Amino acid sequence: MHTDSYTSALRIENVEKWFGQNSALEAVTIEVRRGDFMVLLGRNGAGKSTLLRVMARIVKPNHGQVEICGMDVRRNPEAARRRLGFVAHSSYLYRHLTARENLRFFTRLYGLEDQEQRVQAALKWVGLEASSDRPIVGFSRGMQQRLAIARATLHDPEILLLDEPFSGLDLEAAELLAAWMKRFAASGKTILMATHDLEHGLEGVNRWVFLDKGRIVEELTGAYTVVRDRYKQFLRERKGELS
Amino acid sequence: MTYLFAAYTIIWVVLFLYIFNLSKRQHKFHEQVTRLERLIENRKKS
Amino acid sequence: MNFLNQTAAILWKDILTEYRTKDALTSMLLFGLLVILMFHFAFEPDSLETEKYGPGLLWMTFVFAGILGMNRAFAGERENDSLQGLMLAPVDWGAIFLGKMLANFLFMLVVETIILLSFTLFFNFDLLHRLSWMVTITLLGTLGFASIGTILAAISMNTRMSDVMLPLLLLPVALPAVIGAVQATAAAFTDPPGEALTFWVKFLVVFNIIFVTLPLLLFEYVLEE
Amino acid sequence: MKSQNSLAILTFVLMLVALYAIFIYAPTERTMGPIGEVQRIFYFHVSSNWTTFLATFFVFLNSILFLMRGTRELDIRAATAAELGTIFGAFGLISGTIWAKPIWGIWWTWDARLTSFFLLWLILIGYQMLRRVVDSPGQRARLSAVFGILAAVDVPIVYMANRWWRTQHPAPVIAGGAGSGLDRQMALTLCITMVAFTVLYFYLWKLRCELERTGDTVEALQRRLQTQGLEVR
Repeated sequence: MHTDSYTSALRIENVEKWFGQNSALEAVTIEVRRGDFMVLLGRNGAGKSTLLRVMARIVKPNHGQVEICGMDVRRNPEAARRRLGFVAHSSYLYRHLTARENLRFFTRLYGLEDQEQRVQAALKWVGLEASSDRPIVGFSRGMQQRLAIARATLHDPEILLLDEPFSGLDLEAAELLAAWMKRFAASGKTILMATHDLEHGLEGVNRWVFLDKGRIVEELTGAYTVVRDRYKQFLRERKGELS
Repeated sequence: MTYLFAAYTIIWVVLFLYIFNLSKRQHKFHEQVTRLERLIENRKKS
Repeated sequence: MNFLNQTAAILWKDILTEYRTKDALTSMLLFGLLVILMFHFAFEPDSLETEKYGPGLLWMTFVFAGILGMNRAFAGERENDSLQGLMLAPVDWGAIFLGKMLANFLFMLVVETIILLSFTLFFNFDLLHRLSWMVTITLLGTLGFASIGTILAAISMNTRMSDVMLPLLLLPVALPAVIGAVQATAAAFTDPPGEALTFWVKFLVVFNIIFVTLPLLLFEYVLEE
Repeated sequence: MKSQNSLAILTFVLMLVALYAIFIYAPTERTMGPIGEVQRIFYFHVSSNWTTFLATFFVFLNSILFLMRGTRELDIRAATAAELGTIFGAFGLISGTIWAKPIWGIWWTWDARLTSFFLLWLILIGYQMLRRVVDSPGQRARLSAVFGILAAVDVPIVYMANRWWRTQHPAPVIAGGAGSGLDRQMALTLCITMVAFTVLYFYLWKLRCELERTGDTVEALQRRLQTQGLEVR
């Protein structure tokens, strides 16, 4: 395990991103310290998922500085990504491969040691041992998402980036994800989640950020209930406007 | 001789059509720019 | 070392998926055999003509079957956004290209061997005569084609009409490889192998060097958003 | 706008000089007998081919610069260079075929240089097709830059492959450039026409880039109005 000393898990400084003429992110500066559990709230198209993808360096910002665990993402994207676990709406899995083959592929891709044990442990943990040797094309959405979570934990990431992970999940998978997030946060690691559903996985969140039109509008650190009312008001203020 | 004439006329005609098309579009865009700027201007004032 | 592991992982994944579904292989093979049938009906070549047009017909079949394969090159990656999954991994994006390219290259070789055998069957092509040359030429020609095809498949994947765009972009750019391969095959089949044979094989080698390294360098710009 | 007008005048003057040189100054080709006059197409044919290569080179150059710096200006230059490449390519093909009919008796010969040039033209059209079918502007610029580089590197190889395949083209007259096989006056005329075409190319290129930039400003203004919730005609 590489527990190195870094205080700021994720730091981005006035990041700009345009897709052609319209701007997705405008002068965004955030610092997520180690152990923080931050949630990005905002309407669709406010720039939440673009922000996450800029951090994971699958989207190159037009301007700005991105650092993960103190490392500049531009200079060594691979080392930075090794520390990130990314769970999104889509599962990134290969339909025609079995659950075990999918996990084995990712352990090999990530160049991890003792691959078999990791795959076995991950399958056991998400409860997919029984159907680990059938192509996942037959899996339900919940089972696929559980496998996607297993995939994201194979390489013991320091930071968890979640992009609307709960959308389309059945109850069982949602509970598993929430439980895992809780344990992940409890172990002193960092989580950054973009969501607009206020029901799931929000215990232990210590920082809330509101995003609109690619800009950070407000940051709160209050209790969940306080934040929820403020967020509803935040949405009402922007009813009719283009996102 | 007709071949010589044909070759040059085709090229010159196409060239002039292209230049004419370019300047027409440029003019149209230019007009739009001024109109939009005026629109924004009096929006700001009111 | 890591780069090779990553490429091997992607290659292994593609081979396994193909082994399980056999989509690409069957469609490419079927298409190739249909093209041969078409040649037969279109030209009704007697033995003299097959001698002369054989190499051309052969490589035309390879090219068309190859384009079909290339169109499906990133189909697996499009489901479940798996391409983004690869990009998220701590992987040099060149390895993604090399893995996919070698997979396409392999599938084309499998189909080409079967087509080559059926060519000898249908047009009694005297293959064994020059087998070693034939193998080198096919390897070189297909590698260059697969390399350009893979990066152009990745490019046309983001367009609205990807299955039309790929051949449109691929055929002109990959033409020198086809010319080289056809000329080399023709030279290989003249009785004392024509002195053009070594020349065209060298041409193919140079072509491959350029058109494997260049896409490797450019591939990250194709993936980047 | 001043520099644009002076370029326009320069182009116009050079074109006139070129036309004068082609039709009056250059001697008639004696060896082709009565149809010697038609040889005068040669000047336009070679000049438009040259300009097409120039355009392709600029597509290549701007594509590389774009991948390094990523500014919209470079993307505009690459795209407009390709468009001009297709137009001058068409001129080259038209004049080539019209010239081939009287002297070789056929409209089109699959000769190495003509075929390679035709292929270059198809590649440029492919480039523009690619730009039209990619929706997001950022991706369109990047993907066409990558294809621009691949295609431009491919062009000389296509020429070499075709040439070694076989060639009928009167290579010494053309390949030798102005010097070999051309008498002094013809060579001078060719130079003048080439320079005139090059200047014409730069003039059109400037005009076309200007058009793209104004188009962008219109779009930007419309977007600003939209975000202020106004109806935009």
